[in-house]
Amino acid sequence: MASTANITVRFFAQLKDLAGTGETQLLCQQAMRVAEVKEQIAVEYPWLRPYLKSVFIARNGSYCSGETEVNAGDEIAFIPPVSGG
Amino acid sequence: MASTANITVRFFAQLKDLAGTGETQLLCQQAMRVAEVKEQIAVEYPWLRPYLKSVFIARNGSYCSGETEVNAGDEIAFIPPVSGG
Amino acid sequence: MEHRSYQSPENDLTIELTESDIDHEALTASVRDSACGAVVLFLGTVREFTQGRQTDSLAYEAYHEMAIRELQRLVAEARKSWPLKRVGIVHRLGHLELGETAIAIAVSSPHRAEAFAGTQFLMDEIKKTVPIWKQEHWSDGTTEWVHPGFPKQ
Amino acid sequence: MEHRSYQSPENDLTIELTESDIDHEALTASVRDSACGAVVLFLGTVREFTQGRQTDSLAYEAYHEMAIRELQRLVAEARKSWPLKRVGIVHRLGHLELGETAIAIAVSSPHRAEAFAGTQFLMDEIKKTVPIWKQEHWSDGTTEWVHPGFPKQ
Repeated sequence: MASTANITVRFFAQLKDLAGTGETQLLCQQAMRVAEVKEQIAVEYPWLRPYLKSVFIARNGSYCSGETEVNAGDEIAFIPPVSGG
Repeated sequence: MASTANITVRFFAQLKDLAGTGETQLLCQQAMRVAEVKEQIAVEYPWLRPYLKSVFIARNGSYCSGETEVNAGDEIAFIPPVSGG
Repeated sequence: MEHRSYQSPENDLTIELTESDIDHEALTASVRDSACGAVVLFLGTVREFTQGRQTDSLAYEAYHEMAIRELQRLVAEARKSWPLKRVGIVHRLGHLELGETAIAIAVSSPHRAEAFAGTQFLMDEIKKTVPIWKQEHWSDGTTEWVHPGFPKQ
Repeated sequence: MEHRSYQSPENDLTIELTESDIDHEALTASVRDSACGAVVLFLGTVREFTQGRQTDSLAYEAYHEMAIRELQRLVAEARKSWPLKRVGIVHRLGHLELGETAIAIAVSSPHRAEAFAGTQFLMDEIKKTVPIWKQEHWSDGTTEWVHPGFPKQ
């Protein structure tokens, strides 16, 4: 079950360029929340920290709050300010 | 000069149907105003009278007031409430 | 005396009255401009039901030369409020079936709010002042000119 | 996992993300309906100048599966306010030249005020919440992702 004990984190646009990757894996901890995922990413990619306060988070394709619980297998997307249209 | 001493009056849509014609001629009188053209038409076509208070008048293709002076050769159009678009 | 179309010398306004199908694709293409971020196209289409009554078809009639002049005036008025880059207006005349396009207005502008506002203004004003009239051909076989405010026949 | 297009079972909503030219004529045709008197088409096009800086071209990137889901949500929200009969939304991705269409939204509604309001709402909300990003390729050779509110690089 080790392979599903991960969560996938996705980066887009400038965030992807800054992170140097569009996707990374985190080990899912028990009763983990979105805010903790964000903090782990800030620790792992400290140069992203100034940007992260302007980033929304989506869990499995829907916007969510920092309090949202994260489960193994979830996809957590870091959504920088959008500019479509 | 008799042929240019006339003004042309035009009717549209339901007004044309009611008048039985799209166009008629009036003899242009000295210092004639649009309101007098309207009144002459009401005398000549008395069954149009109930409609004429909802009709705008255009002189040579531009909306005008009852006070506008009419000259020989002018085209006076009776514009019933519009419904284009 | 009849002018069924108008094109401005600056090539930023075309107006057309036509008895043929409206080619709104060509109209849209004609207003595109790389100075603009927004194009709005409005189509007025023949609706089947109006306040519960069923329409079979429509007929439109215009005072052509004045309609074109009045449309020019409305566009000039709109441009006092919004920076409309290019404007195209086509009104269909004659007989129209259900679903067909009675009017098409295309507008381009640098920003979208202006394109929306300008198009909506033009459409609202056209319905008030441009000498074009619609005749309903109801499904019950009767016909009726639409003259808001006229005494009922 | 990637869904690049969506069509509602009721056939009243189509959403598409595409790297090809947007066929807004087909999109407009797809929303026409004889129950409707109004069609509004909005095109967002690549503008040459933004606050004095010159654009050479653009690139768009999306979080595809979420963008489509978010667009569905926005259309459902719009329908709470306006009776939008059919809605079609296409967003272009990848590389775009000046003047090309980045987004097309087509809406039909019985009456025009609702079609205008609904289209404008959708466009305004898309710019706020749908996970699609634009990268400017400026004429000076630099590139820049557009993220309103991000720290300047």
